[in-house]
Amino acid sequence: MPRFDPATDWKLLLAVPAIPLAGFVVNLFLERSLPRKGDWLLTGGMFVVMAIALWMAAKAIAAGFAGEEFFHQSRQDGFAWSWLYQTGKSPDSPLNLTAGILYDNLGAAMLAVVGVVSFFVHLFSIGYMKGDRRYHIFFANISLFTFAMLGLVLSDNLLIFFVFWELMGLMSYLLIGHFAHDPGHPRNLFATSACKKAFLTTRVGDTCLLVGMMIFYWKFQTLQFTELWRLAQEEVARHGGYYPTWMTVAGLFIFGGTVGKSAQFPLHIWLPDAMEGPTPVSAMIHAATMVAAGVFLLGRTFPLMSPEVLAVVTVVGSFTALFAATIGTTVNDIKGVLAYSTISQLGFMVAACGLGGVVFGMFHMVTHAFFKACLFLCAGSVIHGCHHEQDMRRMGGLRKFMPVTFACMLASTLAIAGIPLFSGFYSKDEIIKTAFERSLTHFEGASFFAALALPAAALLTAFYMFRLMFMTFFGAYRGAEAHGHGHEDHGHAHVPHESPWPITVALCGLALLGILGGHFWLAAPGDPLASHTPPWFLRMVSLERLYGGLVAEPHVSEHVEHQAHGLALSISLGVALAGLLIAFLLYQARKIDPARIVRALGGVYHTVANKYWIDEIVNATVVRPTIGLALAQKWFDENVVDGIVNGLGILNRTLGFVSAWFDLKGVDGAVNGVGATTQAFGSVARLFQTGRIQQYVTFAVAGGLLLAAWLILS
Amino acid sequence: MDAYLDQLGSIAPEITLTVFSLIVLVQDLIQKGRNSDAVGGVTLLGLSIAFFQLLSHAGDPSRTVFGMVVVDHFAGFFKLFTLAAVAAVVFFVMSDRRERKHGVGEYYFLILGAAVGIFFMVGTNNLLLLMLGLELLSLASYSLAGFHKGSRKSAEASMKYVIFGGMSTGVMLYGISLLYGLTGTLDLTAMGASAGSGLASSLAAQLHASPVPVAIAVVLVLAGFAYKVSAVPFHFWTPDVYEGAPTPVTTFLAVASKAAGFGALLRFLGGLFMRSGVGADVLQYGARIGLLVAILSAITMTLGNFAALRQQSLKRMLAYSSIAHAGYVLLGVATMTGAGFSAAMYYLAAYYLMNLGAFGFLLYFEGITGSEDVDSLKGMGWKAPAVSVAMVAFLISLTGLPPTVGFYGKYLLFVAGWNANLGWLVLVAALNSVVSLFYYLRVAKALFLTDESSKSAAPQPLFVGFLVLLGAATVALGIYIQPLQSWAERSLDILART
Amino acid sequence: MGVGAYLAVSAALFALGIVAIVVRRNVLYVLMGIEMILNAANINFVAFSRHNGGRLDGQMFAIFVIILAAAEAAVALAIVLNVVQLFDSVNPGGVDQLRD
Amino acid sequence: MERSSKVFYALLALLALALIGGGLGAAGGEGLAFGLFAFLTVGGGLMCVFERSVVRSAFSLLATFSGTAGLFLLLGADFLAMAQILIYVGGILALILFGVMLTPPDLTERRLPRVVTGLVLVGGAVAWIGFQVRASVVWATAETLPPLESNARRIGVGFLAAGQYVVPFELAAVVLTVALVAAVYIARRKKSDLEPDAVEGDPAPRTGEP
Amino acid sequence: MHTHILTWITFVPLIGMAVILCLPRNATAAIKGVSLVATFIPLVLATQVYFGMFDKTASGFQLVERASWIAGIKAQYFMGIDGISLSLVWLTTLLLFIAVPASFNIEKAQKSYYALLMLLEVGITGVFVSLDFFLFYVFWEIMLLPMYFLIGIWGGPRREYAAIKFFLYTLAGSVLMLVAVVALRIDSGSFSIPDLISMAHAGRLTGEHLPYGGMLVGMKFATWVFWFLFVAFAIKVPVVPFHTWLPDAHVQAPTPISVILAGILLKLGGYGMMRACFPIVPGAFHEFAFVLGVLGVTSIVYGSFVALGQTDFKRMIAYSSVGHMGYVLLGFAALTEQGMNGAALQMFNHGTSSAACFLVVGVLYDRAHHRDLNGFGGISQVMPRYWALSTVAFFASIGLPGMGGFISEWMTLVGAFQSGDPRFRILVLISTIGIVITAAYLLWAMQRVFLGKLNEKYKDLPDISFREVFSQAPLLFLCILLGVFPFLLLDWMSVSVRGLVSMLGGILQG
Repeated sequence: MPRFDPATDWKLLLAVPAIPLAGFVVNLFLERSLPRKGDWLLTGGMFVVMAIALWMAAKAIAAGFAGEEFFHQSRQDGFAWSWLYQTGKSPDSPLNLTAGILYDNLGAAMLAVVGVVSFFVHLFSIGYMKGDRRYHIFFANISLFTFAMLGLVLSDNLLIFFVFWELMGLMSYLLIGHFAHDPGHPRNLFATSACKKAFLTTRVGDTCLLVGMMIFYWKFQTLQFTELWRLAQEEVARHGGYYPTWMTVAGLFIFGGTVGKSAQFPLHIWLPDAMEGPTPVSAMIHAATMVAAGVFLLGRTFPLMSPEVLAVVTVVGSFTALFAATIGTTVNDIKGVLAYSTISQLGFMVAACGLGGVVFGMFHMVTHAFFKACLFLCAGSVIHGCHHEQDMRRMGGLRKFMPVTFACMLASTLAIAGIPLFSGFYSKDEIIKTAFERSLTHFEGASFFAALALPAAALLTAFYMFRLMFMTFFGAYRGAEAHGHGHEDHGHAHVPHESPWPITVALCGLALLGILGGHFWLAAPGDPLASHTPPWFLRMVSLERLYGGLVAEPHVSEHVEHQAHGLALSISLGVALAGLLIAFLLYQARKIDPARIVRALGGVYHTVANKYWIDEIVNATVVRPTIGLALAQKWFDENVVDGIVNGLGILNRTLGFVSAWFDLKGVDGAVNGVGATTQAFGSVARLFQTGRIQQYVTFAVAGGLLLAAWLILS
Repeated sequence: MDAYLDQLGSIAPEITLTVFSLIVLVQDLIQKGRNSDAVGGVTLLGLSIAFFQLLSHAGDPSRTVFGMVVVDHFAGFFKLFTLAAVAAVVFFVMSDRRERKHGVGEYYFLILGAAVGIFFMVGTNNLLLLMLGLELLSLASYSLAGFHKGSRKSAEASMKYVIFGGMSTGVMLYGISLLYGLTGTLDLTAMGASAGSGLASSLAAQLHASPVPVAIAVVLVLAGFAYKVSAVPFHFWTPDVYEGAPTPVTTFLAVASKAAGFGALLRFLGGLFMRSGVGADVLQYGARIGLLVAILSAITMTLGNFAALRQQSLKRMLAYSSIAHAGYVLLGVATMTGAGFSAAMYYLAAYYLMNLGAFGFLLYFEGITGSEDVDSLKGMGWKAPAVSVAMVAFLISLTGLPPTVGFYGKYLLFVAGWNANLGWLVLVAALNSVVSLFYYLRVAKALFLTDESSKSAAPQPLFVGFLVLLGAATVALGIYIQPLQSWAERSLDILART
Repeated sequence: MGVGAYLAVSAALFALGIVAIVVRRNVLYVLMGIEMILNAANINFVAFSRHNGGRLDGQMFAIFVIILAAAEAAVALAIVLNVVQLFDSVNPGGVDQLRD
Repeated sequence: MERSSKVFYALLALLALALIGGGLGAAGGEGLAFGLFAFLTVGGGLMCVFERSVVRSAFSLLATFSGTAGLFLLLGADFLAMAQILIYVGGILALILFGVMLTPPDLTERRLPRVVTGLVLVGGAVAWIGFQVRASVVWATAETLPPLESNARRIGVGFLAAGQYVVPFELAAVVLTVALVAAVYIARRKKSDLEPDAVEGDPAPRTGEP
Repeated sequence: MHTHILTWITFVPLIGMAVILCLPRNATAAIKGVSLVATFIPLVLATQVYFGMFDKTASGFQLVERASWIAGIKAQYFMGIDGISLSLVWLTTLLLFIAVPASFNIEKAQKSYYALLMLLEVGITGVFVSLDFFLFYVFWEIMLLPMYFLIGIWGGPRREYAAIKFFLYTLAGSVLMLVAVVALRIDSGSFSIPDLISMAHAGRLTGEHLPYGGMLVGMKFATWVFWFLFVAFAIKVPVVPFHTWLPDAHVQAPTPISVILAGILLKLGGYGMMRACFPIVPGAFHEFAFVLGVLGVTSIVYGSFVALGQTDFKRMIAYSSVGHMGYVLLGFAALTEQGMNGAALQMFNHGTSSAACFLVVGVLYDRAHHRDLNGFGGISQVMPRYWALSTVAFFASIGLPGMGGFISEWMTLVGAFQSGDPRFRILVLISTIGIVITAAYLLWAMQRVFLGKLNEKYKDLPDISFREVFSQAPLLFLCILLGVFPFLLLDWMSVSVRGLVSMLGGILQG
């Protein structure tokens, strides 16, 4: 297998983000002169990116399988770019900021995932976005997004990481709002506020991340990942193996970034709304890549996290996993289900990181990217096929109309539900195993919570996913009557149809990865459950290799590991099948009427169906008070500050005069009281300037006397 | 006899002015008021002759002629500016057609007479001559203020002026009499000097015993000066008289008369308290009087500015503005230092320029709009851009913004004030100039910030050219500052021992 | 008599002059008051002139003051008569067209 | 005679007694003369301020001016006393009387409270200042008084010789010329002067005080 | 070096003004042409200075010109630039050059307009290059009058009120400055800012040559001099609570003037502090650094909140300036090399981004003739190119990484975080509220104006014209360029900033 060659590979890696960036620029400025508005150019570019990423990943995998170290920093043997200063300050100066590429096992895997998913999404979009009035903008934007994500993966430095992180936020904003520019589109109005909500909510998390970065920079005078890890270990060592408090604080702030970007409770509210964007966007940004960046951040900063932070991470992650899954069971919007599913799955990853199983979290991130992207694309295909219908209650029986989509969707559903042989099983199983392991070795509440919440979430996952499958693809088609009178004039065929080839090719590609992405069981048929050989990802990435040997694998006794493994295997299998079964009973076999359960649950159901009223709570506690505060301050500024500043000394009155002259009729309410003020102030001079000469003389004599008296008496 | 002629030569400008005043009077009588331009021309001729006579003696060392008349740089400074101002006023009268129906002979006669008064007022150390000069100026001014006989405003102005002026000069005379009693002399330079005249007492001796009598005498004399420069509390006549008097006369009062009052005031205080050679007690008491002046200065500028804020009439506003400016100049006076005095003189020079311009502007627009109201200027800036731009230069100079001559004057005043422990007064003055911005800007606002007016401006190229020239000078002297400043400093020779 | 006695008289006359200017509502009183003030000053000049060695300057000053008084009276009266004619009133308080 | 007048003249008589008596007691004959002239001066002024009729007030000034002239005489300024009588009594007072005759009389304008208040306030202030001054003043007086002699000649020489009074003398001439021309200009009436100024457009006359 | 390039940069527009005044009133094409040339020459010269004549590795002032001016008070014609002023001079020349084409749609009294614009450039550039305090003050005031007329004549309906308010506030500040200048001159005997700084550094600027040892109304010399100078500059910045002139002036001013106002005039305040306030009274600056920090954070948070409450598009942008300039003050107050660099950078970046935002507003106002945020909707559908440019401008203002604003905000915040005073860390935490709120109001505005249902009234609006793009594009290009290559500014200013920080006794890093 090829080995990493600094001479050429750094250039290749630079080309990876550069290609989509170039594509963006070209498409933005040359859209009119390009045939087909340049979609082929960008998709072709993405194919090259995918090829490079896979080629590079192959080197990493090979190294991993060979048990070799694979950890490359461009500033050591390639290039480093002084960002802030190029003369006068050395690249190593703490003031300066040097950008480089960090390419390790995790980065390689992530790069490959992003490259693959991006390519397929591009491909999918060619079919899906056909006829959109801002077609070229869409492609330009999604290209730029890809650039940002790739850059983020490659950055060796927290600040550069943050730059791409925010850039993704911008692209997310623009892409969610894609339909906001299209008045004809039914989701136009939703999109306008959804994009804003997404950006602002993640912005809160980003700001936390910024603060966390500042604290680390303040203490360590660097933001380079490797340096941070090393210094953090030294700092901990200096404190006798304990993490100082400031690191806990800083770690929590950093985790804030993850909460925002990866849609963890309570900042998850933006993600369901983000589904207003075009489906390829949901697939790529809000399922496979961008939201995973939060987890990736945890992966990059894991050595900085104190146990206290990790406990918080665990609780937040597992709670989010369970919480989002419950909502997922009640949603009827096909993309909504997937959105809550994404939140839930992200909770799994976050919880894994909190539990110390960073590697498993990352693994789940990879597999999730494949199957969730596929699910979304399938959903997109369904929506496309059903003429932009998203409500599952108006679908059904699509299996017959769209067989390819159905197959792909089924494969991905099995993957997410954690059915063995499908990719999701391997990663989710590891996470649950970690939870048990940690519960057994550390007697702490966070781990116990995770150990209870995660399997429950897995159960619900299987349930709602199969609910989706049953409602969409099985039974009879329920969309005809709605279409019958609602969209008479559309002129479309009212029967759902299979999507064109770019869509189906993309679906198939991703579905394949959804099946095989976890473990190459076809290559190792003897060990389909990966009991003996760990899946490829775990052979490539391990805790030691991830942080250059700085973080050791937690020691778990053989016995405990075995116990946990067994427990996890059985439980995850059990819950997956249980979920499937319940869904089958409810929605396919119709043995139980869902309505009865709803009635039985009463208020609980309503709470869940209304997303626990989180949006309403946030609206009431954050949004309204903020706007109220803003209005109050506006009032304060216009009436009080202006007043106080003017009132300092004489300005108020004089300004009053001026305004009075200028607004002769007192048109402006702000200066209405001015007439009176003018009178009051002017009367002093007026009092004396009576026009009567004898009074003048009197005043003058009196004034003169006062002066004389002052001179005599003082 | 040569010596006598020589002495006469020293007061040649005064003689010239007197002679020409009679000439124009007679000329007008002969011409029966039919050729007013010729009369004006002769007046200007007299003024220019006097001007060159002054210049020809400009470098001479200071000397006293006829026992009382002092010919020094200080006097020369004020005389030159007075001539320039008077010439401008005559020019204004000639440019204003409305003035022609009144007797121009008397007009120019009185103006020249007033100029003679100013010349003696600033050119003497003797209180008798000072008083005579001041009265000559006053009498001419009273009647000039009432020159529009048929106009009630003009008559009222002159009545107020004569009553206030009569009382003030009376009070001042009484003060002079007390000073005479305290020092036994009418010569300022001798008053402060230590007892060398064989008299039993002197200012120093009196101050040693008690300052109260000196205080009374000085306050009474200051009342007269305060009236002349319209400082609080002797300013009351100013707005009414300025408003009622014919505009060229107002110009004369605001510019020449007021500056002359300051010239005399500087000479009085400088000669009495600050001349080199006066005793320590006298110097110290001078500082005390300086504090009194400082208080007056603060009140004067504040009152002037605030009252000006409320005026609708540009003329009255400029009147209050001139009160405020008196306050600024008083700041320099209050320092009781050479630097302060020369700053005051510089500021007066600036004041000549910008107020001549501002009043000329007023006159120009009175001729067009027939009104003195600021509102009547609305949109005129677009009609008469050159004059209006010049006016803006005057206004920013009056406000005290660079790069104009007024700014530098204020700067010098501030520095002098600081050095003389008057930091608070500097602060008051600084804030006052902010207040003044309001009403000055109102004019600029009316001119330019409204749409073009429908009134049309009669072409008066000479007048316009004159105002533009003044405006250019206001700015140019604000950038090329050194000559005027050096001149003001050089002219401050009243403090030296003779 | 000492100089103080003359001074007392002049001070009293000065005060009366001020009072005459201020309290009476007839413009002629104002003129009379001014004359009183000038007279008061003159008494001082002459008294001091005698008591500080018979110098001439005080008396000379007094003569000039008398001349000034005459000149001022003439001008003032002309102005006052003009005003009285235009305003039909001797009350200076009624002449208040010019004011703030 | 109204009551206030009675009181006033009684007080005036008291003042006369005090001044003349006091002068007599203090310095004999000279004191008597001083007291008399002082009374004439001050009493005339008081009467001028008090009298209701402007004619009487003007005539009471006659006393003041004459009293002053008397004081000048006592101070050895005989020329000045003469000039005082000539110019003040003969010139200025006559001028004022002309003024009185040319203006409408207004007997109601005198307000006694105002007069009394003015007298008390101004008199009080002047008296207070006088006492302040008196306590500490050091007048520039010579040890001995020069003999009383006529100095008209000295004054004349002072005026006319090429001494320091030449310029003031000439200047006084200018002052008088200016005053004359000004007074004549303002007092002289041409028909056109009385037409209201077209430019200013004065409003209707406002007379009297409210 | 004996070159008069700074004089040329400063006074070429004055020549332009003279030429314009000589042209007839109706020769508008010629007037515009002359204006373009007269603003383009300084830009070329400034660029030449930037990339050719200026030695970025040298400390101290460069391209110094020195001549006696008023011998009587030892005021000099003393000009020179260092890294701090260089970038601002360049920005000035650029924005004025941009302002000319942006003004082409002004119809009223064009001759006067362009003449005043030229005069304005003279004043602003003069302030940035003056090293003599007297000269500095003169230029400072020269700038006022053209600004007054430019707002007052060509502004919106309440232009007169806004113009006088602007003039008044600035003048109120500048008279305080004048008083301080007078006192400094008396105490030091010099107007030269470098001399004053070195004297202050040597501890010889104590007010001992002043009466009462320099005390004024009960305050120590250094204290009141500091506050007088600070307030003079703070009004210009503007720092809350001296900011209320800003929204009025901005709202009423015509678009190009808003651009200059936000782009450069506000920088005069910050520049003044760096050049002529802090180094002259370093002791007092140390003493009150925390107060300054609090003011800065107040400006950030308060400005953002008030902006959030606005319904007037332009007023919102105006308040955003208050918030953004708060970072500058915070960066100063922290007294760290990084913070100071960040503040200096922020001045430039705010100059480009806010200028671009005002151009954005102007484009819309020219078409719709109102600025009510709630009165639009869906504009991006009819004006897609305009929307694209606006988005860049808005996100530059939000401080999106990759744009200049991010670097400077990051540097100021992180610089403040590392201040020797631990209280600054709290301040930084509070100021992060501003980051979120800034995004909130800009995005909300974006939503209301550009997204959603198209307001039928505006369905025929023409898209942004070439002339408008020509004005905006350089600014947006700079926003991005400096976000990617911040060293294009930082390299030039770092030596000077380092010198300043070390003189102030701040924390040097690296």
